[in-house]
Amino acid sequence: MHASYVLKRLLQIIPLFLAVMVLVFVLVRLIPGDPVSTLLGDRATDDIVARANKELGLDRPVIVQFGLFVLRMLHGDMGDSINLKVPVLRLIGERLPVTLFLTVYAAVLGVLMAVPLAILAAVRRNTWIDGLIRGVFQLGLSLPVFYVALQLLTLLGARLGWFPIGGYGDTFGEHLYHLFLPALTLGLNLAAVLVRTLRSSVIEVLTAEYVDFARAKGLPGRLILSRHVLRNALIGTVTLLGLNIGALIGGAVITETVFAIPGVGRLLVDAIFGRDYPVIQGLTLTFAVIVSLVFLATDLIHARLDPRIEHA
Amino acid sequence: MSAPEAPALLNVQGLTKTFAARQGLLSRWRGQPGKVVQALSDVHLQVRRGETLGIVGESGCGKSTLARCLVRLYDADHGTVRYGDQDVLALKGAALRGYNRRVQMIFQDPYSSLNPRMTVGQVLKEALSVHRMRPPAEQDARVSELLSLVGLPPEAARRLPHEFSGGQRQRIGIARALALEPEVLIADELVSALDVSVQAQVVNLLLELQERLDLTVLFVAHDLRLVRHLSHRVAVMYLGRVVEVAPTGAVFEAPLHPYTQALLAAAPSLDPSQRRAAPAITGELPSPLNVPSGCAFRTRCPHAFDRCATERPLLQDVGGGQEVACHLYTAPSPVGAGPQHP
Amino acid sequence: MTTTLPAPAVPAAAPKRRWPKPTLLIGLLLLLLLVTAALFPGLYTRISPTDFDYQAILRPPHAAHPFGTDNFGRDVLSRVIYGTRIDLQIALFTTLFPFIFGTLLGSLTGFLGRWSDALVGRIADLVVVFPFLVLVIAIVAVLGPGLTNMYIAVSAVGWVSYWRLTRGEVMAQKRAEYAQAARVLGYSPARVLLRHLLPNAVTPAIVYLMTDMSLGILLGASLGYLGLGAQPPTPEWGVMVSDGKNFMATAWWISTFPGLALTVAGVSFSLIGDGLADLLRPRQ
Amino acid sequence: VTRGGQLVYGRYADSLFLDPVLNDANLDIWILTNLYDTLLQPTNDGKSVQPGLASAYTVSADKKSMVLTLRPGIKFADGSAITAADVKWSLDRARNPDNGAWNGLLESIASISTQGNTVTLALKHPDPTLPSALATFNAAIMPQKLFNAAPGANDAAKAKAFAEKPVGSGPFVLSEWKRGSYMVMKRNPYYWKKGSDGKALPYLDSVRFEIIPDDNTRILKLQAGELQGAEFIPLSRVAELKSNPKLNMVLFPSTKVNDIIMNNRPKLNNGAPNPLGDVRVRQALNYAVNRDALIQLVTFGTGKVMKSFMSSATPLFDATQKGFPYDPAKAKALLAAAGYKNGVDVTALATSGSADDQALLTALQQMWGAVGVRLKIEQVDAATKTARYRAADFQMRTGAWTDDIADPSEITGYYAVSGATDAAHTGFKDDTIEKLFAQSQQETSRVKRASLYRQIQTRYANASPTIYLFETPYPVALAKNVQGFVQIPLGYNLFVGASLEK
Amino acid sequence: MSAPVTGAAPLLTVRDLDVRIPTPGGELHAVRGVNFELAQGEVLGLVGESGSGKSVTLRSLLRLHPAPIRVAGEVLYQGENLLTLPEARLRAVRGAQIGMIFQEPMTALNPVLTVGQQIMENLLEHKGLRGRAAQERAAELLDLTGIPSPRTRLADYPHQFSGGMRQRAMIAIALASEPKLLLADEPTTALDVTIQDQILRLLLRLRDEMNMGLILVTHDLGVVAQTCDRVAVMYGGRLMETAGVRELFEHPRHAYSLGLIRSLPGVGAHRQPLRPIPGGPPDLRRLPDGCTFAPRCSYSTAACLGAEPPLLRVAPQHDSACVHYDRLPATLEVSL
Ligand SMILES: Nc1ncnc2c1ncn2[C@@H]1O[C@H](COP(=O)(O)OP(=O)(O)OP(=O)(O)O)[C@@H](O)[C@H]1O
Ligand SMILES: Nc1ncnc2c1ncn2[C@@H]1O[C@H](COP(=O)(O)OP(=O)(O)OP(=O)(O)O)[C@@H](O)[C@H]1O
Ligand SMILES: [Mg+2]
Ligand SMILES: [Mg+2]
Repeated sequence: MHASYVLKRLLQIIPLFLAVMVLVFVLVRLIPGDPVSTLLGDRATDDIVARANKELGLDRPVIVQFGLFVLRMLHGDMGDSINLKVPVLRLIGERLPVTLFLTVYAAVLGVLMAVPLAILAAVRRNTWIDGLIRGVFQLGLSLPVFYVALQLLTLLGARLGWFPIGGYGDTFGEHLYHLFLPALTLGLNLAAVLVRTLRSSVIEVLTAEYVDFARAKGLPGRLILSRHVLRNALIGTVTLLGLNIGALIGGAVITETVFAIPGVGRLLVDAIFGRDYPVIQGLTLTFAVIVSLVFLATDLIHARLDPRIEHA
Repeated sequence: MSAPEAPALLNVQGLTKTFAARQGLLSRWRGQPGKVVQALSDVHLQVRRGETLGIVGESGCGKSTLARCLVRLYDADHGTVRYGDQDVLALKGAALRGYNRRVQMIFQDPYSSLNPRMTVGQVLKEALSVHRMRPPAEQDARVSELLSLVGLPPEAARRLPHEFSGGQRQRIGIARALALEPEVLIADELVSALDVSVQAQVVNLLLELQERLDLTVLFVAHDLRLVRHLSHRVAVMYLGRVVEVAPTGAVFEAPLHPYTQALLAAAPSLDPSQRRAAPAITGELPSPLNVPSGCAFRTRCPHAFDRCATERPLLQDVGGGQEVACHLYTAPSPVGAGPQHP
Repeated sequence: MTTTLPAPAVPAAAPKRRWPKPTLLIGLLLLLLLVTAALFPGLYTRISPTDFDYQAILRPPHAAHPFGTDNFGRDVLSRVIYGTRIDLQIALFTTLFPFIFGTLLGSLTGFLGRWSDALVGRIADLVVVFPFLVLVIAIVAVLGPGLTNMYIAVSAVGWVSYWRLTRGEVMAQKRAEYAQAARVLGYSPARVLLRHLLPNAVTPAIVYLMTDMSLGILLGASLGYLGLGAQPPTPEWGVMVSDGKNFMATAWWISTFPGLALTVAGVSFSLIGDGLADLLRPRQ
Repeated sequence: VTRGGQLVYGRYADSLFLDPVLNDANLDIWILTNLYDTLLQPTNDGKSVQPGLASAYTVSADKKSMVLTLRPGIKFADGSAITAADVKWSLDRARNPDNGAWNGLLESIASISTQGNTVTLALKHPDPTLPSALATFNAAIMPQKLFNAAPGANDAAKAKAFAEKPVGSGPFVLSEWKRGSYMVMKRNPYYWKKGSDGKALPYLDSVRFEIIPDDNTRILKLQAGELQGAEFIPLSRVAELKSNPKLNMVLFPSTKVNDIIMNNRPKLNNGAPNPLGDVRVRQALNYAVNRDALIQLVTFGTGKVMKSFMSSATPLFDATQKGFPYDPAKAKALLAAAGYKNGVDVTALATSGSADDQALLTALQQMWGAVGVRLKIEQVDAATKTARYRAADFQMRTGAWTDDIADPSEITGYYAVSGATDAAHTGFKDDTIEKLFAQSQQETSRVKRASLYRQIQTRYANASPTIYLFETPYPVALAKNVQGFVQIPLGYNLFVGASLEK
Repeated sequence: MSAPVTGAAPLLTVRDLDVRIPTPGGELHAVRGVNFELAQGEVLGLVGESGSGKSVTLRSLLRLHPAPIRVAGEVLYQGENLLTLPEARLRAVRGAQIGMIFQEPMTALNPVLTVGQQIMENLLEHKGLRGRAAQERAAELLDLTGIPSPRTRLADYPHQFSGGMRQRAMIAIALASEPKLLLADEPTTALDVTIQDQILRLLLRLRDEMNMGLILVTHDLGVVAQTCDRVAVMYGGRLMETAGVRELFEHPRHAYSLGLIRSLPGVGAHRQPLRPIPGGPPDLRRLPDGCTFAPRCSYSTAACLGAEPPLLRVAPQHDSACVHYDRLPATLEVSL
């Protein structure tokens, strides 16, 4: 892949960000309620609120605030959290890795579940195995995330004690262990989406002529599946996966709450409820960056998998 | 085998059509000039009233593009098309619809050329009512009439396209075009997708309709045998250019252009005792993104010489209504390498 | 007019009707059940879904309350049944507007192409770089919690999928010969688009609509979990599951039955979706 | 008592800003008391004070100065000595009107002087609340040198930096803090206090706070033994956890009251006439509440009927207050007298998604419905609710209060006195109450003060600016082996005497 | 034209091949009792209208049909019945002994693997070649099929090839294992006549060089005339006639073969009506009694309606399933 193509795509993200910034800035200020009185609570007197607003510069005209916001963003400064009193960048720096870890973990688990099962379902299509696989995932798709999360937590966590309940841990191994249930929850959801499409694309690929050609060449079945069927079936799945990363990050909002994971999802919900403007702005921008990068990566991987797509 | 001598009904002059090639983003980013597909390049052609003009050539040579430009599905880049005294390429709105009513197209693919969700009756009636061909009360009768015209029973009106075989669908497509009572039918690969036996049925229908309705037909195909059977005159295209136009007999019995000769030679003969050992022509069609300079055929031409690379041969009348675009037939004559007739 | 040609018989005198698969029938039956429950909840229960009964708090399922009672002594069965109305409404309203708007816009920009397509494409980019739930939460926060605002939020975001699907399909259908034929037949662009392209391009959107309906209900549940969805005492399944989570250990019935209802609705939509995909696919 | 070990405690949310003076929320306050010591301390029943860093204090005869004697040998958690200068600096900082929301508590101090290990507070006027104020979190003694050594250009920046790694003289010192995830406090080896067994406190080596917002998850984690304590157990699960033999479900008495705050102004913000401007309507609403039923429904039997606007755990609560017995007939009569024979419409703001609000208001809907009051519930999120409350753009709302200081003046100043908050934004103002309150603020005789507060409470009850509902405890579930942990009525979590027994 | 090696045991013998395909609308009897033999080095053309069962027949030879499709009969290759061979042994025949190429090179080549990879996987599987040796051999094979600069072309993906080159690449892949028999399902239908001409000639040359048997499925009688030694005409899942290619064109002994030839344009006079076979092919789910062609046949009599006429030897090297084989006229002179 050409570096300049990547560069170009990265440059394309910039105007998008400007739009995102304006949108978010306007959006958060449209939310009724203000950060200071929310933070100070019902009891604070008007003077105290006014003083705090002044300290935070929230008494200035909105357009000035926006100017300052953009100016600071250009210096890579997202401001300080109104509620937590620490730089937003630091907060994101601390919590984003957790969410990313969770998201990637969930994606990996989802794919690990979806791919073999989708292939199995496709190869054994219209048998009871197929029905079972599709039924189980259908179930996963029609139950709310927090419900599945709580059930997994109760069963695998509390009742059987196989996994810790919530938390994140300190080492990589601990992360893997602690985040297993939340990642499984999210992964199940993702897998449900993937299985559906992957199954039908495997079925489609299985009837493709090049698969017959491969069989006519006398290649062993496993090789045909892995080399010819899977690679082609995965092409569309990669795009779907990319599109679903956004959904995964969104799903993390709920999952992180249930599993007490200190990620950005929870941070965002708290920030919205607490009207913590800088955090909301910083996080949404970060999400926009991540999702854009994921889309870019998806395109690149897609192009890798599918030589028919040429970018350069 | 003589074509009816009649004035040109459709007169195509210098028609050129390019498509922007799907270009890599990177090269666009670098500001490299976009590549273009030369689908039609300076095409001159006359279609005479009442005749069947066959158009042949290898895949990608621009046959469909020409057909589509004529019915204004594509907007040509340059050139003129005159229909009687109308400037076809300048038509708009009602005038264009009026033109399309007179000049209809029938399509190749029996599967995708009919809206899968409309019954045959709806398809035909829609054409009738949009163009107010018949008052609503008479439309049903006209639908049956059209169906019987193409050899289908009236019940067919209630059916959906998928209930018909390929040949029958092509009949429906023809009926749809005929609903507008056109003068000119442009048939793009009308029977290519059909089996020979069914193909013959549709060809017979076309012959009969042409006779009965006094239609002018532009018959685009790559089956040489079929074109020979049907056409009064034949135009041979190569890489967006017309390289030879002549009465059918001349093209098949005394082809002048080396490409026409090669094409004819490559078509498999039905006589098992006439087998050639060597291929009629070697090499592949050059990419339309990169059409050779001068004569486009020179890269595969056994007779190519210097001038072919530098100068583009123009279509010239060599007598007997036969036109050819080849330096072999234009003065100054080269080293004497005359054309070889098969 | 007669013809000298041998008239070939029209094949298969009885048109081969493709019967809906049993799965579609099951899906429709389930939906029918849900719809009657939504329209005539009185058919299934006589108890009010919101009346408290301090005397019967947290009763396990028994004859008087087949699904038990919740922490306010409300009848869970009745709440599940009345919840049908809300949840079907959620399913419909979270998808209907995005569907209509997205499909129309998609067919229009897919048909017109060029700048209109590019413009809408940019807007869509802007919408999709936000994780869906995040954007919906933000919008609901702006507008205030509650179902109506949830519909508005979902509509503001959800149209993109339909736009994508329909746009792509229209662009593909545009190339089909029947669409070109329609143009050559001199039909107006509006007719080509609405009568020919749209009916053929809308199938994926309709199929997606079914999946989206269950996603809509789930979204409602997620927002309910965060306190932004249906507001109490409205009986809504997602919120009921969420409210019942505190009682999972002691009163499993509070969240299990609405959870089951969610599943039934989800399965029904999905079966119908698969069935429709099959049924609506034009036969060739 | 067993020494050592780590107690893991599940909190529903993380602290925000661990500065005694500049913090805003209970999330900070309830933890700060473990990190910082005050000169005096509230007793565990939250009703009086005991010596802290000051071993003794004396008030001058004219009641206009106070002398505190520092305990000898006291040290900050870094081992440096606590000096009188630190005390002066800390109290000056805490009473600076520019600093934070709590400086008003120390408003009566005119100046501070030090001599050796004594600190003298000169007062502007006699202040009966001062001992309690000195036992309140914001009067914590901070190390002046360390604070000034913190990075930052000005005090605000230094405060931010210092609050990240605070060093105080409380029983514990913060050793690790991963925001939103966990916080670890280690035992302060220099802590001065001895336990009942005469040994140095605290017993625990460390306390680890895990942040677990979801109630269920917190409980599951406790049940799985990953936590030894969890706060804010939903009241609906108290009974269940009480019957769990591995757990000790404790309901710590609290000063928390739950009420309905009414807009008492004759007109609403939008200009519409407000029936709640009529005292008879407000009283009627109070009489029409079946508090016992509410306690069953909303608090699952754990609550207690409110008899006054303040909780029964607040000092000087008047035990003779009758409150409002459930009397729908009387309510009807009052409404009729007020001209609402045919009923009246009222709207209440509820916090969206709050199960308690929903339970409460829907129950009230039914109860009031019986006397002809039609209650409409308007759901808004907490931030909006606060904003509209502050703008007096409401008719009714759910409310709750917890004392921060062991004195009735705080809640009274907020609820009953017009002052800065317009009597909890109700718009209620009673000149007599204003006068009585002003008097009470300078009356140092406990008996006389009690009488003043009795009058205030009675007058308040008659005017009924709010609807009293019920008091609720702090529900904390602990593992069986946890001993000595208390959450005092002010909410402070005290780990100083906690231990993990075998 | 090289004559089939006579006397030697046939390379391939197909006996009573029968294929049933379950479909939602009923079972489809796609191939019904097909018998033929193929000698080494022989080119057999399999012709017939669309849907007559040509592809199904060809696929059955290599047992390529997936599960619900039932195949019965015998496909004897070197004395072994491929239809009952264990999967592992079958794989050693597939690709190695018998190669296969398809109609649409765009869909038959895996779009995500380079042409080189697709040749080399065959070389590895059947020739055990890997690494440089495999590269060399792959380039040789591309060269053999007439692809210019084969070494660099190995790294190209199928979409980077033109239609004709793809078809050559596919042939190269099939030839990698030097099969004794090549099955070609309409290998040139998607191509232009000029390229078709080149490909057919390539196949004939390879047949000559490698003494390979070739079954060529096509519905273009011109291709048959130019390429095949013998022809089998298929209709409604059965063989209607098999004959030497000249025999067939000069003296078709089945009404269907005759009809096919006569419906071709160019047989009659310019712009005169052609002579189509009326109607369309039969529905393989509901076959008529007797000769399946009878409903469309202008020679049909009551004799055609009883039992289905078997394929019988009617002349030397000439079998027909037509009751009226001896009443059929010779075809007219075929021109062009
Ligand atoms: N819509 C289009 N966009 C881009 N390129 C096109 C388009 N239509 C045709 N072309 C290109 O123009 C050239 C001529 O195509 P055209 O379809 O006219 O050929 P043709 O002679 O009809 O071929 P065929 O026999 O395969 O139908 C080809 O190179 C083709 O790829
Ligand atoms: N997998 C399948 N499932 C259902 N029907 C099939 C399948 N494969 C083939 N058929 C049917 O079997 C019959 C014979 O098909 P086959 O592909 O062998 O025809 P063909 O002679 O190769 O035709 P063509 O010239 O169109 O390739 C047809 O009616 C076809 O529809
Ligand atoms: Mg074409
Ligand atoms: Mg076939």
